[in-house]
Amino acid sequence: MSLFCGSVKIIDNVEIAPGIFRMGLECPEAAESASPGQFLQIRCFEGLAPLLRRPISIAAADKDSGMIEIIYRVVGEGTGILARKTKKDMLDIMGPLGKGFPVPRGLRRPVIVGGGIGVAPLLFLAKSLKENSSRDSYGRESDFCGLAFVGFSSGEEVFGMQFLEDCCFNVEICTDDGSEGHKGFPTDLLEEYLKHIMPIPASNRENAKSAGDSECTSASSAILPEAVYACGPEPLLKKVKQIASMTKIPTYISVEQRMACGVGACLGCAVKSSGGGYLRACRDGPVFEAHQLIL
Amino acid sequence: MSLFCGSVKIIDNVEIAPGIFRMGLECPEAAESASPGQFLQIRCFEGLAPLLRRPISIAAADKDSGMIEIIYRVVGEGTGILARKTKKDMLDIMGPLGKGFPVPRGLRRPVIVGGGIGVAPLLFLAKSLKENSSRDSYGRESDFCGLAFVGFSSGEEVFGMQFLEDCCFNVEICTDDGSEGHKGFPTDLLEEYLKHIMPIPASNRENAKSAGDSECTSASSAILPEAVYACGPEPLLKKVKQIASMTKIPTYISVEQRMACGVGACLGCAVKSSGGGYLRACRDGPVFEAHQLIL
Amino acid sequence: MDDRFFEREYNPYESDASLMESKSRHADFADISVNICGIAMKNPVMAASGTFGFGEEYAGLYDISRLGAVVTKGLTLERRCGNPPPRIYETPAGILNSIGLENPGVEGFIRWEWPRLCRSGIPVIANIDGDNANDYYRMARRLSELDGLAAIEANISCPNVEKGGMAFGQHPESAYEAIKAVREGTNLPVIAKLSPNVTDIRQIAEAAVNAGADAISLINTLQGMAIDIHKKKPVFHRTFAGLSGPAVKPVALRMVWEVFEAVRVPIIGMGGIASWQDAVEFMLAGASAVAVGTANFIDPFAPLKIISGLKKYLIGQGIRALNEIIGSAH
Amino acid sequence: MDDRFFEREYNPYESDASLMESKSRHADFADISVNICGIAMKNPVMAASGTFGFGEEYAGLYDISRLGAVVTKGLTLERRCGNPPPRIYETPAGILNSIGLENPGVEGFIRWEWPRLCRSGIPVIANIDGDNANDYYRMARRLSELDGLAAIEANISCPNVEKGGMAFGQHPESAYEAIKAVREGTNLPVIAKLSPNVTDIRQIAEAAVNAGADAISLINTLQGMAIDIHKKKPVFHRTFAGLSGPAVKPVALRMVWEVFEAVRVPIIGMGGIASWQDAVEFMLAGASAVAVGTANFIDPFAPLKIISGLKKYLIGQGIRALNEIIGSAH
Ligand SMILES: Cc1cc2nc3c(=O)[nH]c(=O)nc-3n(C[C@H](O)[C@H](O)[C@H](O)COP(=O)(O)OP(=O)(O)OC[C@H]3O[C@@H](n4cnc5c(N)ncnc54)[C@H](O)[C@@H]3O)c2cc1C
Ligand SMILES: Cc1cc2nc3c(=O)[nH]c(=O)nc-3n(C[C@H](O)[C@H](O)[C@H](O)COP(=O)(O)OP(=O)(O)OC[C@H]3O[C@@H](n4cnc5c(N)ncnc54)[C@H](O)[C@@H]3O)c2cc1C
Ligand SMILES: Cc1cc2nc3c(=O)[nH]c(=O)nc-3n(C[C@H](O)[C@H](O)[C@H](O)COP(=O)(O)O)c2cc1C
Ligand SMILES: Cc1cc2nc3c(=O)[nH]c(=O)nc-3n(C[C@H](O)[C@H](O)[C@H](O)COP(=O)(O)O)c2cc1C
Ligand code: FES
Ligand code: FES
Repeated sequence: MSLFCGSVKIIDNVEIAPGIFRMGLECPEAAESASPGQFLQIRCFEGLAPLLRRPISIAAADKDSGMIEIIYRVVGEGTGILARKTKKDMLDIMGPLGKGFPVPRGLRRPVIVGGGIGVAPLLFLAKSLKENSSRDSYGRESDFCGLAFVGFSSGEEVFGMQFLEDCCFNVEICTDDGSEGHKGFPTDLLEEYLKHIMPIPASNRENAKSAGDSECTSASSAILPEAVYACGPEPLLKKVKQIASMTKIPTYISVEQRMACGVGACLGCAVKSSGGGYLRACRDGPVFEAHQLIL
Repeated sequence: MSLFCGSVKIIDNVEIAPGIFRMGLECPEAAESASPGQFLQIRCFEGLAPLLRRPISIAAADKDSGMIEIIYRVVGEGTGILARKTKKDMLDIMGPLGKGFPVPRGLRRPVIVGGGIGVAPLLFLAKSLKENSSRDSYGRESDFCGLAFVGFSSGEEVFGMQFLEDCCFNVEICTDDGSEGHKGFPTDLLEEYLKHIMPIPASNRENAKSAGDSECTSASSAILPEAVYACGPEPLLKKVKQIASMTKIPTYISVEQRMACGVGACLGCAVKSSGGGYLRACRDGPVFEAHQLIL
Repeated sequence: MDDRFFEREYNPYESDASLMESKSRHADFADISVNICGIAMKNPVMAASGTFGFGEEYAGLYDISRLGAVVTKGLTLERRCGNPPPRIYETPAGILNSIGLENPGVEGFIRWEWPRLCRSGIPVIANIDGDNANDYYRMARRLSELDGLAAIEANISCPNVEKGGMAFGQHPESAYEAIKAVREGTNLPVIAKLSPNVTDIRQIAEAAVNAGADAISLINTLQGMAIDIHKKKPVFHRTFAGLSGPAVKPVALRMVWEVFEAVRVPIIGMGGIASWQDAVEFMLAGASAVAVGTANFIDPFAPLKIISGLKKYLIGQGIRALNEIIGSAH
Repeated sequence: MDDRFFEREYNPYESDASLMESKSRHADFADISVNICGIAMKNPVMAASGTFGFGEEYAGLYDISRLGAVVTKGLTLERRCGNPPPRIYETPAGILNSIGLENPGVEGFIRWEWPRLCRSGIPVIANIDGDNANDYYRMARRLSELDGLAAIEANISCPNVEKGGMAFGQHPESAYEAIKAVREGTNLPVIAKLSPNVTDIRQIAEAAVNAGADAISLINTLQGMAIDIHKKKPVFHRTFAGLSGPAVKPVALRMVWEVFEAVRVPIIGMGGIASWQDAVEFMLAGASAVAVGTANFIDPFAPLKIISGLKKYLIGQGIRALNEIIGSAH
């Protein structure tokens, strides 16, 4: 297992939206092996309180430059300390950890659903999906068209949209207060979209075919989503799981749980398995197939 | 009581010798009322570990600019965190606390004895002694000539000497390793000096008169020290106390003790009183007359 | 599924600030006064014994009559010098102390501290510690002569003295004996202050109530120690010392919870309380009032911040009186 | 007065680094191997039960055979799913956990974990927890069949289960009963793991030794709790949970000190150990070995740093063998 644990250099730490920061870290070891959906365990403070490391997803990793990126929201003591770090500081990180999102080759219409800070790991995912979308070099641009349904509390919290578009995702933004994009939840859009495009339930096949009003249809209305990926607050994941249960599309969700070790040793991060008992969010996940879990 | 407690701006935080920092703070309230020998209780970290405030002496205070200064040595977690603060940061301080050095008007030959970081509060003292040395404005320069015996581990740790000289102190430096000034301890010099200058014991009166080789004698060989002030490690204070017991010169020592509250409420900082029982370093001190304590 | 989930859930753990936002236009006032076994306090936040001297030391920073009550440093029959230094040692998120009940004795207190304290306009609770039951009785009787003393807190839990102290609080029988002695010595409200260094705190609380305690306060310090690895000797003269501060909060909270289920008298909760959130936890667990100890040393304004935080919390929750939340997490 | 005082005293508290500077030219080697009731360990640093899985999880970071020994997650007779989440809650310098003994059961352990573990080249200690004495007996017997198991640690202190667990460790009689059952089931060394949630730890240790324990390990977690002030309910399903980490160190150290004075068997000290200085404190208090638990989560290399720190400390002090310092602060 290529797991890194040690002190790395902070390259930058910038507030990209109110209370939301992006931090660049120099860590060739982690950059080399990281895959989307994996996370770091970050020691925010070298002292003994706050004590535990904080799990933060990897939002970008670049093998060539050896850089990784995280995007985090300041919610408490640990992230508060993180936000005050500057580029001359070092940071103690451990990672990459966990099982990330599967990124099969050749997907043409993956759908990502993100809520708030949950969008962070989806940026890394979007890039990987795009990069893996075609085995050959021709026809790629026109062929790949991901869909991204993302939600934020309000317009000022939106981040990463340009990046998603650069990765050839059609982006639909929702906000709770309607201050940008649709007023509502990204899961509403997902549901609506799937209802139109999907041949399931079988009796609805015709509806699916006539879904000419969906965003991507101009490019390739015949392509059905091959996978749905979601990360966000629990209610979002619940809804995605519920929607998934009505389709046959493989659906992957990334869950959060309070963690101690982050490596599977303490059994602290239990999530309820549909097979009975518990799975470990840190090692068996944080990404699971939606049907694996009871949310 | 004019006690300040709150967040103040850090003006600068500079390493003035290896592991020794000087920090400037903007705190008009404390600058207004501080007297030499008093200290601050500093919260080095806003979290819960390290938990207690750290007592640090006030090394300078300027009523006009509202600035105070501390000089501290990095020895552990708290001072380590302090050293990493920068001028944009705020610092939670409480002070001025404790009973400082008495600074009577009109002294002409005060003697200060400092060891290592213990020199810090003596800088403030030296300035005050100088400023109070004469009630009138004439004849002051030639009249006042303090003596400073200071010790450090090695030459590179020396700080504040120019400042002492600017305050009209004749400075004698000792180092443990002889890398600067005398090899030995400042208390040796104190002892030697007093032996020569002092009319005590009475049988030695003649010796005292002939002490023409002492540093200040060129200026005013007839002036006897009116007070001795000491701050430094416990063995230094012990020795000063022992020397003091052989003279009649009022001798003041500033002691250190582990503290919790810093205001006299917890009885945590007990120092043994020669009158029986204990005194509180934080409130009854940290400056005591040497004979008040059992060291 | 809650339709408005995003509003709450994008910030996955609802921030504590949101707890303090007024939910109703009418709840702009909350009554945080409490009456604990006859001690009328304008708010439930007291200064814990031994961390606030005799109320004078922090008076330079704020008007101490803003507190709900002040508990004195532990008093003994005769004055005591206390233990030799060091008396304080920092531990992770806590401190060890071995003060050893330095105090002017009951008579010294009455002569030197009480005249000022009784004019301070704040309920004063005298904390007493005896070597034996008779000490407790005599101190309680003598203190009852004071006009205006609010209550007596019988400390049967001091870990830093040769005799008495914690030993009383570690067994139901001796706890009963000590509290009984106090009860017989006074008509003032009697608060039994318990030691956490026991297998079953409920038994001790029950014994104290059976002996006539009108309220229970807990916890006193956990027994701990530290070793100086340079000298290869215990840091403290008396080897053991008392652990307090945020580090012990989870233990203190658990004991308040347990005692709330065991006895019917009011509980004064303490042990690591440093914020209004901590205070709310203790009240939900069953404390009718809280005492702030070690936190005074870290932030002298902590008690005031707790008072105003509690008030805002209640208003934010649309709760008009504090006692609606006491024990409500059970 | 020490003539060379300045050399030491200008830096008023001798730095810990100086403790590690070699004092003599000859002491460039120190033996830190220990043999605890027949468990030969190349160093005295073990991974504490429940914080190190079955030794596999940290193997991605370093060769775990560098540790003195590994203690398994607590095993029960039948496999268990453990408690519902949340299972972990951070507190000041500590954590509360309520895992609830999720484990594959003794048979699952033997089948799935043991084959790999027994080849790891490191002493493996099986930690067991029973609902009743018979459970302890049966598990001990079954585990004794394993070829190469180093010892059995009988956990009579788990606070997070319905039956058994901590209740056994809170009274001398039941502690005796549980340990006796283990003793009867095995010829392997038996380690009794004690709960700190007792009035007098010495009594429990004595009972365990009388029942045949070859060593004592302590402490397990302190019982604590937390309340969610948003939901106004306890954070944990089972209300109470176990407190571990640096916050509890002073209490753990005190108990090691007490038990060292009460019994003659070796002690495995744990509770908040995060640095080599902590480990030295425990050894000076009387621990022959130490276990690192919570600190693994904060710094996975903590056990390795402790091992090398201990070695340098001994060399710096001119001490050739670890057992010269064990208990030497008494
Ligand atoms: C696998 C995973 C990936 C994550 N990725 C990101 C990310 O990319 N960006 C981001 O901003 N946040 C992410 N989070 C959430 C992030 O871990 C928490 O916001 C953070 O731990 C809060 O720490 P704090 O000290 O600021 O807050 P506090 O509330 O002070 O933390 C107190 C304790 O609760 C735990 N905690 C608090 N919130 C969470 C949470 N949502 N999930 C798990 N534990 C929590 C903390 O780890 C800590 O132990 C992720 C969580 C997980 C489990
Ligand atoms: C009245 C007074 C004035 C002081 N003035 C200065 C000054 O001007 N400059 C300076 O560098 N130092 C000064 N000190 C010493 C300074 O307080 C300690 O060096 C500092 O507390 C160490 O904190 P730390 O966290 O870095 O070290 P750690 O060793 O990690 O501290 C651990 C604990 O021990 C206490 N402690 C450690 N050393 C001392 C000490 N020498 N005295 C009292 N408590 C201690 C700390 O406060 C803390 O509670 C003064 C001490 C006192 C009592
Ligand atoms: C320095 C100090 C002195 C104390 N002295 C007393 C005392 O005299 N009598 C008493 O009943 N409790 C005493 N205590 C215990 C506190 O009142 C309180 O019960 C304990 O510290 C837990 O609360 P905390 O964590 O908020 O400090 C003392 C605590 C400290 C830290
Ligand atoms: C997450 C977690 C799980 C634990 N599980 C067990 C267990 O199964 N059996 C046991 O005897 N002790 C268990 N413990 C207790 C530890 O082994 C140790 O005794 C305790 O945590 C104190 O040490 P520490 O402060 O170094 O963690 C567990 C502790 C933690 C934090
Ligand atoms: S956090 Fe320890 S097992 Fe997942
Ligand atoms: S530090 Fe509290 S009395 Fe001095």
